Amino acid sequence: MEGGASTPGSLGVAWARAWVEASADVMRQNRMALIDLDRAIGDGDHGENMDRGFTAVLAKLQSTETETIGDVLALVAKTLMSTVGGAAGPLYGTAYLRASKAAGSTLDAAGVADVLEAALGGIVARGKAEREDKTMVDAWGPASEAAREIAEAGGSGVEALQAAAQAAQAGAAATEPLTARKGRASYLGARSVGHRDPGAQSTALLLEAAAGAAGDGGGDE
Amino acid sequence: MEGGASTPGSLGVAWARAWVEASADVMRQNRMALIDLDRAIGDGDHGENMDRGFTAVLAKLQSTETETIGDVLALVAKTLMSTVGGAAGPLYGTAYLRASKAAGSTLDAAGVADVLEAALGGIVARGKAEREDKTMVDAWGPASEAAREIAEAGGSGVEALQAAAQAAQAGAAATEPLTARKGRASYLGARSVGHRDPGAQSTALLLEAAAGAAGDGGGDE
Amino acid sequence: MKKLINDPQAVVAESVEGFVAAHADLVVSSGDEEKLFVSRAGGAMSGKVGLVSGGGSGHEPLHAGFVGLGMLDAAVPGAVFTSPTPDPIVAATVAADGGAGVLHIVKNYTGDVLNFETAAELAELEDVTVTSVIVDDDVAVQDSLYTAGRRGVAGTVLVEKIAGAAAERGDDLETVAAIATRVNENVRSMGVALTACTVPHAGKPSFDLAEDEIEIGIGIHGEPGRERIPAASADEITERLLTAVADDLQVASGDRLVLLVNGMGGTPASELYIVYRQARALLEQRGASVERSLVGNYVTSLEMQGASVTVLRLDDELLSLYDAPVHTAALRWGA
Amino acid sequence: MKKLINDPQAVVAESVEGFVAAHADLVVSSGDEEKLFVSRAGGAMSGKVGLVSGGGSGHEPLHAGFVGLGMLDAAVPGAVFTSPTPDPIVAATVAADGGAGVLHIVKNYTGDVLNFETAAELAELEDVTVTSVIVDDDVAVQDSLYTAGRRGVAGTVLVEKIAGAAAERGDDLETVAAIATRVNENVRSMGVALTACTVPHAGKPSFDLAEDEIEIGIGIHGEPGRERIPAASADEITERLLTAVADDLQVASGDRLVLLVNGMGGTPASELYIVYRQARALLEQRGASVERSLVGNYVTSLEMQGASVTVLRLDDELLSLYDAPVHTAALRWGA
Ligand SMILES: Nc1ncnc2c1ncn2[C@@H]1O[C@H](COP(=O)(O)OP(=O)(O)O)[C@@H](O)[C@H]1O
Ligand SMILES: Nc1ncnc2c1ncn2[C@@H]1O[C@H](COP(=O)(O)OP(=O)(O)O)[C@@H](O)[C@H]1O
Ligand SMILES: [Mg+2]
Ligand SMILES: [Mg+2]
Ligand SMILES: [Mg+2]
Ligand SMILES: [Mg+2]
Repeated sequence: MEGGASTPGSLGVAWARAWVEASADVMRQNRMALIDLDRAIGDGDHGENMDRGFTAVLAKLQSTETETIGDVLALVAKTLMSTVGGAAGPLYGTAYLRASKAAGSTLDAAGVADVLEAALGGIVARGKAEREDKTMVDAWGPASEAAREIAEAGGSGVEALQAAAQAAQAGAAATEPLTARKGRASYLGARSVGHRDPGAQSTALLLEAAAGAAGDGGGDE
Repeated sequence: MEGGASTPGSLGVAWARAWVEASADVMRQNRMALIDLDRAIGDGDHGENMDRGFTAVLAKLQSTETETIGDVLALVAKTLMSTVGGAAGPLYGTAYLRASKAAGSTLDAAGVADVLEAALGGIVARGKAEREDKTMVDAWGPASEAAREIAEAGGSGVEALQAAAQAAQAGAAATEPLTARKGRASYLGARSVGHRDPGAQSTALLLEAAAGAAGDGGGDE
Repeated sequence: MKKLINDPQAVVAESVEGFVAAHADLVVSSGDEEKLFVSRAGGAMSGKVGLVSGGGSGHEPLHAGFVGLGMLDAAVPGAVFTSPTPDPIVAATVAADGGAGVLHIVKNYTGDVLNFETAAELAELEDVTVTSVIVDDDVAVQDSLYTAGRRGVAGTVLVEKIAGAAAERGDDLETVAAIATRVNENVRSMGVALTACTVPHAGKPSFDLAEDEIEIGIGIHGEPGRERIPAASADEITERLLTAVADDLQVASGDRLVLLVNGMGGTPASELYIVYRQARALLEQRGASVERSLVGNYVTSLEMQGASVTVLRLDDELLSLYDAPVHTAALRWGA
Repeated sequence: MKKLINDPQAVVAESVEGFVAAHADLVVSSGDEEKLFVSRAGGAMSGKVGLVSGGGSGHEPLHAGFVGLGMLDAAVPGAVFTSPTPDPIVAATVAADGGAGVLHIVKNYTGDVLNFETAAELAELEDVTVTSVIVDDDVAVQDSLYTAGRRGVAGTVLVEKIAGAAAERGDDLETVAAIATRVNENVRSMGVALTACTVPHAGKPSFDLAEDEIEIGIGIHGEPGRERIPAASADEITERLLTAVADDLQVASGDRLVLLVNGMGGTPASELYIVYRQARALLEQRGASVERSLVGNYVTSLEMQGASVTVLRLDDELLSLYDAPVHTAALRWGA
């Protein structure tokens, strides 16, 4: 394990790096699935955009030393911002940027909740979407709430991530019946009903990767 | 029966008019079939061109008095020339023009042969095609020969037409194995093999209409 | 999917390379794949307001085809149907600045707006004054709390042409921005698709349309439209588009107009003229007069078959700016 | 078949109506459906050789889009993909005659040749001197006893442009014809189709291509090509076309060229530029220099996806005539 001090049982910089690697993996694997979601109610590029972004992030990460979770997330933020484009680029870019600022050197459950809330705050600041507008906010919102609940119940950081991932997945699924009110899908009006929002889905996949990276021993125990 | 004197058993102006009516009919009915033949080895307009032409001929004919077979065929020639376009317009136009000049007031078998030979001569003069170049010449050629044989054997005008129609039909069918050397199909080279030439097919249909018009009492008996 | 491309990922770079080679008298490329933009040969003109636009690729000739005298100073092509990131926009903005500031002409899509917004902030850090005008001419989308607002579509060309003429005659940034805004306020568009298009990296059509269906109110990204209706005649479809456009713009008797019939990329010119014929007749029925016309592929969606109808209401100044010389790869007159 | 048309039989008439309405500053229509042609607004110019071309419709902007200053005086549109009959050609020829005679620019198809031939004879009866030049630039067809000869395809635009400039500067009929012939002798083309097109009256695609097949050596009438091959990359396809063209033209080091990459109607501009990029590179590899370029839809086959590559070898005079002012709906510079 390199860089950043860590306490056993906590989420430190190694986890953050593992998360990025898992993210790149999952974006590559879900590239076409995300394209298909976006074809249905958008312009069919979301999977391509995210894959391009995380491929670049991974390359950057491999040639960069990072001391803290914040370093890793800042690198993600900057790279997504300059490689993804579209709506997702600035939104995810801002999310990771705010998250990087909120992240301590290791994350307990409250730390996870803080990071997720910061990310959510960044997305809302840029995109002005509310819950149930059928956007990625519908995944980040429930995820950060679920993490906060674990923290309040005294759970661990890993548990917080797992709960967040589950909530994001449920949130993404729950976008299906919604009518889009933000982003490209809003042009479709009622015709957006019955389709899952691609950004909410990519969020769910990324948080699943976060939990997985912790469970796979990416967590610094 | 109107115009032009006629002897029983002969082909006169009434037959010529009936032929035109039958031609318009048969071109309408075979419009799509001729388009499909032309789609395969040409540009898919032959049926449209012939239908447009004979629709115009029919309209002209209905408002025009004609004294002789020559009058009728000259009207066909002029109208096809000015409404068909493409390769078929000038070729059929010249064919009917030469035919109109060759036609006496009534046609016996020799007269039929003269008319068909004149038509063929017009086509060859304009288009420079030889037999087996896979063009309408491959229908007009055998047709005029067949008519000449009937004449030489002492058959009637109607018999000459029937033989011509059959020979044209056989000639059209015989274009299928040929490699085109004139017209649009020649661009395909060997790929034109296996397809029937649309102009040969329309020729066969027109001569069948000629025989039919004679058989249907269009003949002035 | 059959396309005249090599690597789907290389489409934009290779196409821009061909474009600048073919039009070397007009444009240069930044050459930098990470910060790809096309700008006027000869560089920024001292004292002239710079005009920069951009957005996802796949809409050619928009935007690079409109770089040149009397129109854009730089264009930033993103990936196909994907807004460019801030970095190349910043680079283009700096390159286009002749000291009089830069106008960003941004089509109203979340991605374009956000990326240009960030780029503008970053460019200000490099001492370039930036003003942005958002183009949102598509009446197929209701501008309400329940949408991301109207999209920017073919009307963008008219904004770029007229604002470009204002910049070329020496107007200052505020004035050029005000004129661009005035064009945007007076222009409306709506489109129809007969077929979808296929984004190279997706490899599949952006939507599926039956042989007897068309999409009304499509955008320019192969996104489905608001409504799917049975195929209809050109006159019926045109009436539908034109009526929506003219009603929204409140075209009145005596109005002087530009009529732009835009092909989506795969539409024969003959069909565009059939649409034009009917659109013009309907405008004249309203007592308006069509003073200028454009018919052709200006803002496309790859190989999509379909068209859009755009109407711009003119005043004397807008007309004279429209008529001012322009010399770009895709629009040229008077120069 | 989905098209932006009304009645398939009315496509040409309605489209021409829209075209002349949109470009009333440049062209007028004869208005006569039986003798439909488009000619320069203002009529024949006294003392100038008149240029008339025409052919089946569906190739727009060819030919009507090239009527105007420095190019054609009149264009005769036949039905879709069907040569016009002699009557409108005669009428156009008479209208285009300014007393110095008329040049017929005829693409080498049996129908075009025969109908223009008859028209020329009839026009002579009306005291118009007519000379004809046959364009046959398509190297996909072998010019032999076993074919109707090479077809006239996109090279026609260059013949019309350069002969038009010669007529405009006052050359006499013989000289203009000689220049047109010189262009024809120095221009070669070859095309590829990724998809077929659908003639309105046929309602079905002109041929069927599988998802992984392309047609090499197509003409411009939706006719099948000489060869069907598996889909390939743009660079490979371009190399195939360019090599056939450049070999036939015997392009040599030091040659100065015009490179025209022509879209067949349904091809995105971005793809044409990818083809251009490779075609230009291959010509430069041969040591030739591309002096002028055209990339776009000039001679189309309705909505066909595909492209053709045309190379013209220049001499000083041809280059200066190419550069001379032209102002038509589809080609404009210097005026
Ligand atoms: N205003 C917004 N707020 C939050 N998320 C948004 C907003 N607009 C779009 N999104 C998200 O972005 C996703 C689309 O991203 P992407 O396809 O990469 O960009 P684009 O829409 O520009 O093609 C949507 O699925 C949605 O989740
Ligand atoms: N040189 C020629 N001589 C005789 N017939 C010809 C010649 N060229 C073409 N044809 C005939 O014309 C037919 C095609 O007519 P049509 O499709 O109407 O015209 P186009 O080829 O101009 O589209 C061919 O099937 C052939 O029979
Ligand atoms: Mg998208
Ligand atoms: Mg044909
Ligand atoms: Mg996008
Ligand atoms: Mg034809």
